[in-house]
Amino acid sequence: MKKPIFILAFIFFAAFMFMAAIDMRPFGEPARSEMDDYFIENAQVQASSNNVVTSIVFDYRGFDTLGEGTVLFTAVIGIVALFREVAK
Amino acid sequence: MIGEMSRIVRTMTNIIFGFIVVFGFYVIAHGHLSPGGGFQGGAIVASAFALLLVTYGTEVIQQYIAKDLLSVIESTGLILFGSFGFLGISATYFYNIVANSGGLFGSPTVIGVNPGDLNTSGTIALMNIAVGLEVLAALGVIVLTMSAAAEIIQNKEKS
Amino acid sequence: MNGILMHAPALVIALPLLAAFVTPILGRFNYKKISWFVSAVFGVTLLLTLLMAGQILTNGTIVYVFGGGEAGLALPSGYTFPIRIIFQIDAMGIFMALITAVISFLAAVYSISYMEDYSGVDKYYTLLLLLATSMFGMELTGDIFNFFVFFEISSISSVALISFRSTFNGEPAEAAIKYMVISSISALMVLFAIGLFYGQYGTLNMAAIASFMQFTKLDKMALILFLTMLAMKSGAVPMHMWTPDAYSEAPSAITVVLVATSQASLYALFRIIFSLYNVTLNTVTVGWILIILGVLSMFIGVTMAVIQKDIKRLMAYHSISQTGYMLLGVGVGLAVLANPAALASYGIKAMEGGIFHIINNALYKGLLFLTAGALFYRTGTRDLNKMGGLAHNMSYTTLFYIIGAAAIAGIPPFNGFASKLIIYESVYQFNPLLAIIAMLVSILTLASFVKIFHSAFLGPQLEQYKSVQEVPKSMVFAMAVLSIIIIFFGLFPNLIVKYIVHPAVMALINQSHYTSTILGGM
Amino acid sequence: MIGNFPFVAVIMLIALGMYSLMFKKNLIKIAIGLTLLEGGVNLFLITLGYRKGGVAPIYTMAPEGVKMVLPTPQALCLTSIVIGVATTALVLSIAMILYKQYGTIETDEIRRLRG
Repeated sequence: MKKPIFILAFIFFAAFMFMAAIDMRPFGEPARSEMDDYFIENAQVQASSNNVVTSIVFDYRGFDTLGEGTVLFTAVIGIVALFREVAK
Repeated sequence: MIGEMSRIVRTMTNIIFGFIVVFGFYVIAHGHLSPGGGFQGGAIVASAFALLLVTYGTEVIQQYIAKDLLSVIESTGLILFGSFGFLGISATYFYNIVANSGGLFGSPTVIGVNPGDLNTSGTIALMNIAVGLEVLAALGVIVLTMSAAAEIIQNKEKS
Repeated sequence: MNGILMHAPALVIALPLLAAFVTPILGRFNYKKISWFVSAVFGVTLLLTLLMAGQILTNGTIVYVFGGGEAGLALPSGYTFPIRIIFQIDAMGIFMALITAVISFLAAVYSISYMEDYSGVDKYYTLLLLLATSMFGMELTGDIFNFFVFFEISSISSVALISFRSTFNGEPAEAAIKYMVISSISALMVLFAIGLFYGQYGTLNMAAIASFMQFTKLDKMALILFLTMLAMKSGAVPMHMWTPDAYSEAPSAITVVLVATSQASLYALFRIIFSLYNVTLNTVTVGWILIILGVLSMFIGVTMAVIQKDIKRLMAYHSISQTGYMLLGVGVGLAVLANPAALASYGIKAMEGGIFHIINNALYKGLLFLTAGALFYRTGTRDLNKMGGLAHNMSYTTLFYIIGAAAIAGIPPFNGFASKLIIYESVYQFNPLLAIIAMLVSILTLASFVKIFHSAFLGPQLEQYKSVQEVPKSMVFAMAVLSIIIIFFGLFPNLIVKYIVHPAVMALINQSHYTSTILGGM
Repeated sequence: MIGNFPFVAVIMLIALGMYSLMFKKNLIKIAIGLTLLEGGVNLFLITLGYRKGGVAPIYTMAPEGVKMVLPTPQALCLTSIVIGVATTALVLSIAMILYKQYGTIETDEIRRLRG
C-alpha cells in the first residue's frame, strides 16, 4: 500500500533536486563573492591568521563554532545518558 | 572488540600510537597556519584511542583511560572556549582582543604570502587548543562508551 | 547594569550554555543540588529575557554583532554588507524567547521532584539546558547558518531527552530514532536550501538575503524545502507521524519543552516566509497552502485524538490540532498580505490571533502535559482506562487540569477563548467555511477533554489509588504559575494583544524595517 | 549542462541517500543513508565555493598572485561535518539500544517503526 506512494515521492524528490542542479549558476564562477573577498583581504590584518578558513571558523563566525562544539557535547551527553544503565 | 589482536598488530600499534598523538597535537597547534585546527587534530588524536581499542580490546583499555577524566577534559575544553569568547566582552562577545596586541599569540602577522609564525592570531590559537581538547575527549568518550556497551550486549547474547 | 543590558543577547545564550558545560562537573560533587542550580540559571535567563523585552518594546530592535568592534555596528566600515554573525532581535523574536524562557524555567522547577528517582539526573539537566539554549538561538538569530546550527542542537538534545527513559523499555528509543531520522533529514534539507541562497547571493545574513531577494526559480525551490521541512519539524499534518510517539514517550517536563521547540520551528517558518520573501512570493498561493495545512492539522489531529486511550498520546494529537489554528491564522494574514485594504480590515487581526495562539498554546498545553505528568508520577500509568477517581486524592491537580482543559477548549474566561475568538472573527470575514471548521474542531476538543476528566478524575475512589497523595510542592508550583498566567491572559487579552502581540505581528509584516535595521536606510 | 556536472553529482549522492532512507528497513542502512545525504549536502557547499584556478585560502607558503577559492563554504562545511558525526553517533547508539531490547534492527520487526 505504502510503497507506490513512496516511489512516487522519491521520483518527485529526485526530479526536483535535479532541476535545482541544472538551474544553478555554472560551476566555478561564484555569482557574488563580496563577503568572501572581504575575508581573504582582511583575515591577516584583523585576525592576524594565515589560514583564512580558520580565521572564519574561530573569529568571524566564532559563535557558530561554539554551537558546533555544543553539538558534539550534546551527542556525548546523550550517548552517555543512553548507556548509563548498560555500562553499570 | 573482543580480546586482544595478534602480536604484529600490537607491536605496530605501540610504535604508531605516539606518532599519531603527536601529529594530532601538531595539527591542533598549527591550526592558524596550515590546514587543520582544533576539530581535525582532535579527531586524529581520538583515532589513536580507537586504534588502541581495536588492538587491545575494551577491558584492557578501560583500565588505562578513565572515561570520567575524559568527560571532565571535554567540559573543561568547552568552558575554556566559551570563556575565551568572554575575553573580548569589552567590545562584543567573541571579539578577538588578543590579536595584534603584542602578548602571547599577539604579534601581528606579515601581510601577504609568508612562511608563517606560530605566535600570531590571538584568540584563534587559544580557541583551537580548547576545541582540540574538547574534540579529542568527546570522540574518545563516544568510542569508549559505544565499544564498552557493544561488548556488554554481545556478552549478554552469548550467555 | 548598562553593560549587562548591552550584552544581554550574548548572555542569554552564553549563560545557559556555560551552565550546561559546568553541570556534569558539578554533578560529581553534589548530585542532589544540581536541580536547584539549573532552576536558578533558568531564573536568571528569564530575568535577562524580560530585561531585553522591556528594551525592545520601548526602543525597537536590538542588533548584536558577535566579534564586532561594537555591538550595534552591523556593517564593517566602508562596506555595504554584513560579514559577522548578527543577532537581530525584534518584537517577534523576543515574543518567542519569552515563551521559551517561561516554559523552560517551569519545566526545570517541575523536574526537581519529578525526576528525583531517575538515575543520570545531571545528564538530564545538561540536556535540558542545551535544548533551551538552542531554542533561544533559533529565535534570536539573524544569520541563517547560525539558525541551522541551533536547529541541529535542538534536534539532537531533544532526541537524547526523548530516549532518556529507554533503559527500562524499548519504546522511548523507537520514538527517538524516528524523530532523529526525521529531524536530520529536515535539517540537512534546510542546509541545502541555505546553500541555494549562498550560491546566489553570497551572503548568509537574513536581512541581506531579504534585500537581494529576486524570487528566481531557485528561490522558489528553497521556499518549498523550507516550507515542507519546517512544517515537518513543527508537526503539521501530512508529516506528523513522529509527534504522538515523541511527545508521549518523553518525560512530561520535556514534552512541555518539546511543544515550545516545535513552535520555535513554526516561528522560523513564519520568519522565513515573512521576513525573507514577503510580497515577492505569490502570497495567495502560499497563504492557501498554509491554510490548507492548518485545516488538515486541526481536523485530523482532533479526530485522531478522540479515539486515543493513552492520556499523553491524546494530548499530543491535540497539540497537532492546535498547531493548525496558528497556521490558519497566519495563513489568512499571508493570503491577503499583498492587498492593503483586506490586510488592514482583517488580515492583521487574523495574524494577531495566530501569533497570540502560539503563546496561549504553549501555556495551556504545557499545563495539561504537566498534569498528565503528575498523574503518571502518582499512578505509574498513562492508560486512561486504568485511572479513575483521582479527584478525591489530587485536588490541586484536578483544579489545574480543569483550568487547562477549559483553556484549550476555548471556554470564556480563559486565554484559549481570547485567541480563538480573534481567529474566528477575522477568518469568518475571509472565508466563513474555515471559521465553521475551526469552531467544530473546538467542540471536538472539548469533548475529548471531558472524556479524560470523566475517566481519570471522576468516579468512585479506586482501591489501588487509596493511598495516592497530592504531588510534591515543586510540581504544584510549576502548574500553579502556568494557571495564573492563563487566567491573567484570559482576563486581560486586549492588554496582551496591544503591547506584546501587535508589535510582534507588525515586526513580521514590515519587511523593509527588518532589512533596514541591518543594512541602513534603503 | 556539462559545466554543471559537479552539481548533478551532488544531487545523485543526495538522491542515493534519500533512496536508502525511504526504502531500506535496516537501521544501519538508514544510518548509512543519513551519512550519504549529509555527504552530498557538504559536497554541495564545497562546490559552491570553488573559483576557477583558485588555490586553498591559506597564506602560508601560498603561490604568489593566484586567486583563492571562497573560504566561507569550507568553514560552513567543517561545522556541518562535525554535526554529522554527532548525529551518526547518536543514531548508532540508539540502534544499539534497540538491538539490546528487541534483538533485531530490522524496522519492520519493531512495532512502531513499520512503514
